[in-house]
Amino acid sequence: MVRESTLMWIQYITGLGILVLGALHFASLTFLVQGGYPNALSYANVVYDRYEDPLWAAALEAFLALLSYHVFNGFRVLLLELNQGSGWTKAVNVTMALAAIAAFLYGTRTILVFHLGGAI
Amino acid sequence: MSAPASSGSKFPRNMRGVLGGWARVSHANFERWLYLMHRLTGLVVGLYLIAHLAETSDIVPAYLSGDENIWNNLMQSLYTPEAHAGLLIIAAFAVYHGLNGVRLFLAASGVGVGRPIRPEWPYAPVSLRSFQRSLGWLFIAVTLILTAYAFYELFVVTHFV
Amino acid sequence: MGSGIAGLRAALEVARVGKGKLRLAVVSKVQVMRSHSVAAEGGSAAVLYPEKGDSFDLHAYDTVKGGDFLGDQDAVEMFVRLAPYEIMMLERWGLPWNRLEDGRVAQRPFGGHSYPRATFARDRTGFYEMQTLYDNLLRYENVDLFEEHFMTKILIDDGTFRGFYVLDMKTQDHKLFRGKAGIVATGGVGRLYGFSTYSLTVTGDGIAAAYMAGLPIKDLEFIQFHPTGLVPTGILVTEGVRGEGGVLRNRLGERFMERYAPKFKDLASRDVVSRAIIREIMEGRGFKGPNGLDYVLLDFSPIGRERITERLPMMIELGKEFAGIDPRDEPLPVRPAAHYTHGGIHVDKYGRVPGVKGLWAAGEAACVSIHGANRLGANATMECAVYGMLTGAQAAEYAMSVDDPPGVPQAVLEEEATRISRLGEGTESPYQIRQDLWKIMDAYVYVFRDEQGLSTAVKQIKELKERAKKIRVTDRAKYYNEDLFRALETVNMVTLAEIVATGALARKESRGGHYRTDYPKRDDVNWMKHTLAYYTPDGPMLTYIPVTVTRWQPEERKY
Amino acid sequence: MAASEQKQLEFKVPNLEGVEKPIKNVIFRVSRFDPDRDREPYYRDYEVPVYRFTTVLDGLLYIKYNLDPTLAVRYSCRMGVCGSCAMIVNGRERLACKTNVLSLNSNIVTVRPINNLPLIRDLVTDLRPFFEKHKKVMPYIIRDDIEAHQDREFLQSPAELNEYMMLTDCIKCGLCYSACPTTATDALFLGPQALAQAYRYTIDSRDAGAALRFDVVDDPHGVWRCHFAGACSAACPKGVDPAFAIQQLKKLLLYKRNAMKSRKPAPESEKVREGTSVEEVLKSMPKEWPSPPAPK
Ligand SMILES: Cc1cc2nc3c(=O)[nH]c(=O)nc-3n(C[C@H](O)[C@H](O)[C@H](O)COP(=O)(O)OP(=O)(O)OC[C@H]3O[C@@H](n4cnc5c(N)ncnc54)[C@H](O)[C@@H]3O)c2cc1C
Ligand code: HEM
Ligand code: SF4
Ligand code: F3S
Ligand code: FES
Repeated sequence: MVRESTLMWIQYITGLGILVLGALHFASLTFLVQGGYPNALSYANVVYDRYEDPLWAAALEAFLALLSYHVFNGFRVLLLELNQGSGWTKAVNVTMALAAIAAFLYGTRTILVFHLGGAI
Repeated sequence: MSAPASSGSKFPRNMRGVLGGWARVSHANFERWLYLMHRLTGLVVGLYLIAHLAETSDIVPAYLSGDENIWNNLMQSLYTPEAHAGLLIIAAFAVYHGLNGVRLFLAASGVGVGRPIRPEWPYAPVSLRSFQRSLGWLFIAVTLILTAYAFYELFVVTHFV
Repeated sequence: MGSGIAGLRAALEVARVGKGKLRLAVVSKVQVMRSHSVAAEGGSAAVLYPEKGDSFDLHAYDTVKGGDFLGDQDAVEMFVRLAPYEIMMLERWGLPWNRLEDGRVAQRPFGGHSYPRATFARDRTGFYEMQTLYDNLLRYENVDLFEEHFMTKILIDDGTFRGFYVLDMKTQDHKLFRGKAGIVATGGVGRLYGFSTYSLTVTGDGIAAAYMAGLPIKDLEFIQFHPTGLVPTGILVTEGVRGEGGVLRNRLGERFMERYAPKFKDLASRDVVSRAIIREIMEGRGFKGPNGLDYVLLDFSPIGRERITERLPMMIELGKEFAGIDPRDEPLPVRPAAHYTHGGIHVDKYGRVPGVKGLWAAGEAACVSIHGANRLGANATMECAVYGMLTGAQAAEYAMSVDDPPGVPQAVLEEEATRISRLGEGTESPYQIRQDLWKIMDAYVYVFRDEQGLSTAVKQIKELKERAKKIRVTDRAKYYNEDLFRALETVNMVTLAEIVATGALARKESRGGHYRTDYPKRDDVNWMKHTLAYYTPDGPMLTYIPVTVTRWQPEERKY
Repeated sequence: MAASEQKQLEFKVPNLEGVEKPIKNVIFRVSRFDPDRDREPYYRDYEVPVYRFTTVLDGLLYIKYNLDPTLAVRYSCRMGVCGSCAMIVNGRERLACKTNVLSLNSNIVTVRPINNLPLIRDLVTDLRPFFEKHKKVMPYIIRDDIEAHQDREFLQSPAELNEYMMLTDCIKCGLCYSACPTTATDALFLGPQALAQAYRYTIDSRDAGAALRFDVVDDPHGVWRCHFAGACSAACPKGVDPAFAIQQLKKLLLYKRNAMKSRKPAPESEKVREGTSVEEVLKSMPKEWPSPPAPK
C-alpha cells in the first residue's frame, strides 16, 4: 500500500506546481495576449498560438496532470472524512483513481489532438 | 451515516456532521475559517475543473471538422457578465486555495507554527499566534489584490469599456 | 479495585508479571485518569542522592518523627529502601520529571524532610505519575479496564477472598467480579469534610466496604489537615511553594512559623504548621474570611517570578481562577484543609489483609502505618507506588499458584442486590445529609478537637446515620444514574465519619494530626498503639494493637 | 502596634468580596437526555445564584443538590486537572470547573455535552472511542532496555524535556476532540489528543519507537486528516497545543522519517542508585498469610 504521507507529499508538490503553471495559464489568458482577455479565447488565439505550440501544449499537459492528481486526491480526502467503513474506503479510492485517470485522458485528448493529427 | 463508532457504543453517536462540524462557525478561531474556506474553494475549483475540461473539449470537434464556429459560438455564449462573475469567483477561489495550500504545506513542514514553550497561564497556544497566522492574513490580502486584477480583466476591459 | 496511583501501579505490576498467564481487571468508579491521585501536586520522596548527604536512615527517621512515632518502623525502613527504584522505574517508563543540567532527576525541599528529596515534575507530580502508569498499562493486552464501575461489597468466604460486587454506573448492570486475588486501592475518606483538598469523588467506599465485611479499620481518626488550602474553595496550594521558598504570614506581616518551628520554619511537618495557622487565627492574627473561613497569607515573593512560572505554573492558574489572585503579585489566602487519611484497612507490612487470603490493600485505602499519626508531604504518592508494586507482585504470584476459587453463594449476591434496590425509597436527600455531615466534621473534628465537640459530633453523626437509612434516590433512570451512586457514597461517608469521630473521642492524647485541646500532650504510655475499629450495628467497636518500634524510640518532636 | 501597622501595608490583603453573598441569579440552560425516554436532547432552565467564584460546575452541583437531583454530570477534582467535566458552555468547549460564571458575562448559561462522542445521559458522554484512540498510538516509551535496570535513570537534559513538556499536560478531557472539524464526520480519525500524544512520545529523547508509531499515524485516518484548523488548540484548557504537535508530526513524516527511525534513544545514567528491589523483599517475606490481629 502507498503510504498516506507519500500521497500527501505529492499533494503538496502538485499543489506547488499548479500554483506556477496556474499563474502561467492565467497570464496566457490575460496580459500575455495581444488585446488582453477579450481577445484571448478566439479560436485562432487558442489553437494557433497555444495548442499548436509544443511548449504551450507541454505546459498545459503538465498542468492537467498535476491537477488531475491533486483535485481527485483532494476529493478522496474529503470523501474519506465524510463516511467510513472498509467498503466505502475502497470505493472512494478506486473511484477517485479512475476519475483522475479519466479526467487526465479526456483533457489530454483536447490538448494533443492538434499534434496527433486527427488520430483521435 | 452508517459508519461504526470504533468501540461500538450503543449510545447515540452525537457527531456533528458537515454543518455543525466542518462549518461550525460559532466561536471559530481564525485558522478554522481558513480551513473552512480551503475546503470550500478546493471543492468548487475542483468541480470547475471538470466543467472546464468538458467546455474546452469543444475545440476538438471544431478542429476535426474545421468549423471554428463550434468553438467561437461557445465562447460567444459564455461572454456574458453572469459567466464572468462565475469566473471571477473561480479565480478568487483558486488564488485563495493555492496560497493557503502553500501555507498548509509550510505548516506541515513545521514552518511558522512556533517553538515548544513552557505553557503559562492563561494559555495561549503557540501555533495560533506564530508566523502562520500572519501568513494567513497576508495571503488573504494577496488574494484580494489578485482578485481585483481579475476583476479588471473580466469586467473592466470587457463590459465597461 | 481503584485506579489511583496505587491501583494502577498494582495493575501494571500484575500485567507485567502475569503476561499471558493472568487476566486482570482494573475497576474504578471514575474513568481511570479522573482518579483523585491526579490532583497530587508537590512531589514524591525518595533517597536519590546519597552521595550528596541524603540517606535511607535519614528518610526513615524523618518519616517516623513526622508520624509522631505511631508509624511501624519496620515498614518504614522497607518503604524507604524500595522508593528510589520506584522513582527510577517511573522515569524509565516515561515520566517527565524535572531535570538537573546533567540529565538526572531533580529534587526539591519538602515539609518535614531534612533533605530536599521530593522528586518532582512541575507542580503536577501525581498527575504525571498517573499518566505514566495509565499509558504504560495500555502496553498490555491482558488488562481490561472497567471504568465507571462502582464496587459495593467485598466478597469474602471462609477467610478467603472471592471477589467484588460491582455496579456498572453506565447501565446499572449488577456484575460479579470473581477472582483469585484482589487488591483494594480505593483511596481515602477526605470528602467527609467540606473544606477539603480532595476530589469530590473521594468518599472512602473501599474502606467502608471492608468495614462492612467485618475487617478492622486502623487509625481512621488521624486525618491530615494541609496547612495551605486555598480560601474559599479548599483547593490545594502545594507544599512545594514553601519548599521553593514561600512563607506564611499573619495579619501583622510576621513570618509566624519562626516562632513555632525555629529550625524548619515553614517547612515543619504539616500538623505543626496547621496548628500554628489555626492558633494565629484564634489569637486574632488571621484575616477575616468569607463564610467563617478565616485565613493567613502564603507569600510567594521570596521565590521569584521566574521560578514560580517555571516550577509552580499550576499555582498561578489555580490562584487566578479560584481566588482571583496571581500569586506572583499578591499572596494567596490559605487555611488548613482536610488532605490525607492516615488510617484505612488494616494490613501487614507487605500490604496483606490479615485473615483474608488473597486480599491486599494499598495506597490511601490501606493503613500499613508508614505515616503514623502524620504523613510527611511527598510520602503518600511514594507509598501508593511502592505498595501498589508490592501488592501487585504478590497478587500476581499468588494468583498463578492457586486454583480457581469456588463460586459465590447466590444468596449473598441476592442480598446485596436487594440492599441496593431497596436503597433510595426514603425521603432524605443524600446531598442534604452530605452537607450536614460537612458542617459537623468541619466544626468538631477539625485541627483542634476536644471531648465536648467530639461527643457532639458522634451524637449528630448517629442521627445522620438514622437519616441515611431513609435515603432517597430521586432519579429512576437506568443509564448513568448518578443520583444512585451519590446516595451509596453518602451512606458510606456517614459510616466512616462515625469511625473517625468515635476513634478521635476515644484517643485521649495529642499525636500528630490528632490534637486534643483537653489532652494537649502525647501519651506514649497509654496511647502508643493503633486503633482498630470493627463493625457492629450500633457503631464501631474499638480495640488496639501495638506499634512496631525498631530503632527510634519516641522522643519529643522539634522542628 | 504602630510598627506592625506599618508592616501590614507591605501586603495587599486579598480581595475576597462577593464570596459570601450572591451577586446575581443566572439561568442555567442545561441539555437533558435520557436514552430510555428521549429521542433528542432538550434544554431545561434552572435559576442559580452566582457568587464571585461560582464556576459552571458549582452551578450544576447547585442544581443537583437543590433543584433537580436527576441531573447527571461527570466531575471529580473540581480544580481542572482530572478532565471529567468537559462541556460546551455558551457555545465554547470548556472545563465546567474552570469556568467562572461571571466571566461569561451572560445571564443565560447554556450547557451541553461535548460533541462527536456517544451521548449517554444529560451531560455525560461515552469517551471510550476517544480513549481507544489514545491507546492506538502507543503512548509509552518504546525501547528494549526499560526493564533492564531499575537502579538508574535515562538521562535527559532540561532542553530535551522542553521539547515535549507542554504536551505532557494533556488531561484527556476530550475538548479538542469535540472542537475538531474532522472528528465531526470521521469516526476513525485519531483525533488531536491521540496525535499530540503520538508526537509527545516520539520526540521524547528516551524513546525509540518512532517506526511503530509512524505506522499508526500515517494512515488514511491518521495525522493527514488534520487540516490545521487549530480548533483543538483553541479549545484546550491546559495549553497543550495539539495543532502544533500534529504539524510537527507531519514534518517528521515528511522529512525525518528515516532519521527518527534509526535514532538512538537517550543513554542510561552511569551512576547506580542504592535501594531494594521487590524480589528481595518478597524473598524475605514470610510465606504464611498473616492471621487476624489479636487486639490488646
Ligand atoms: C490535593 C492533593 C495533593 C496531594 N499532593 C501530594 C503530594 O504532593 N505528594 C504526595 O506524596 N502526596 C500527595 N497527596 C496525597 C496523594 O495524592 C494520595 O494519598 C494518593 O493519591 C492516593 O492514591 P490512591 O491510589 O490510594 O487513591 P486515589 O487516587 O484516591 O484513587 C482511588 C480510586 O479508587 C476508586 N474507587 C473509589 N471508590 C470506589 C468504588 N466504590 N468502586 C470502585 N472504585 C472505587 C476511585 O475511582 C479511584 O480510582 C495529595 C493529596 C491531595 C488531596
Ligand atoms: C488551483 C487549482 C487547485 C485546485 C482545483 C485544488 C483542489 C483541491 C481540492 C479539491 C482539495 C481537497 C479539499 C479538502 O481537502 O478540503 C485540495 C486540497 C489541497 N490543496 Fe488544492 N487545489 C488547487 C491548487 C492548489 C495549490 C496551488 C496548492 C498549493 C500548494 C494546493 C494545495 C492543497 C493542499 C495542501 C490540499 C490539502 C488540504 C488539506 O488536506 O486540508 N492546492 N485542493
Ligand atoms: S489536548 Fe487539551 S483539550 Fe485535548 S484532551 Fe488533552 S487536555 Fe483536553
Ligand atoms: S482541530 Fe482538528 S484539524 Fe487539526 S489542528 Fe486540530 S486536529
Ligand atoms: S472536575 Fe476535574 S477537570 Fe473539572
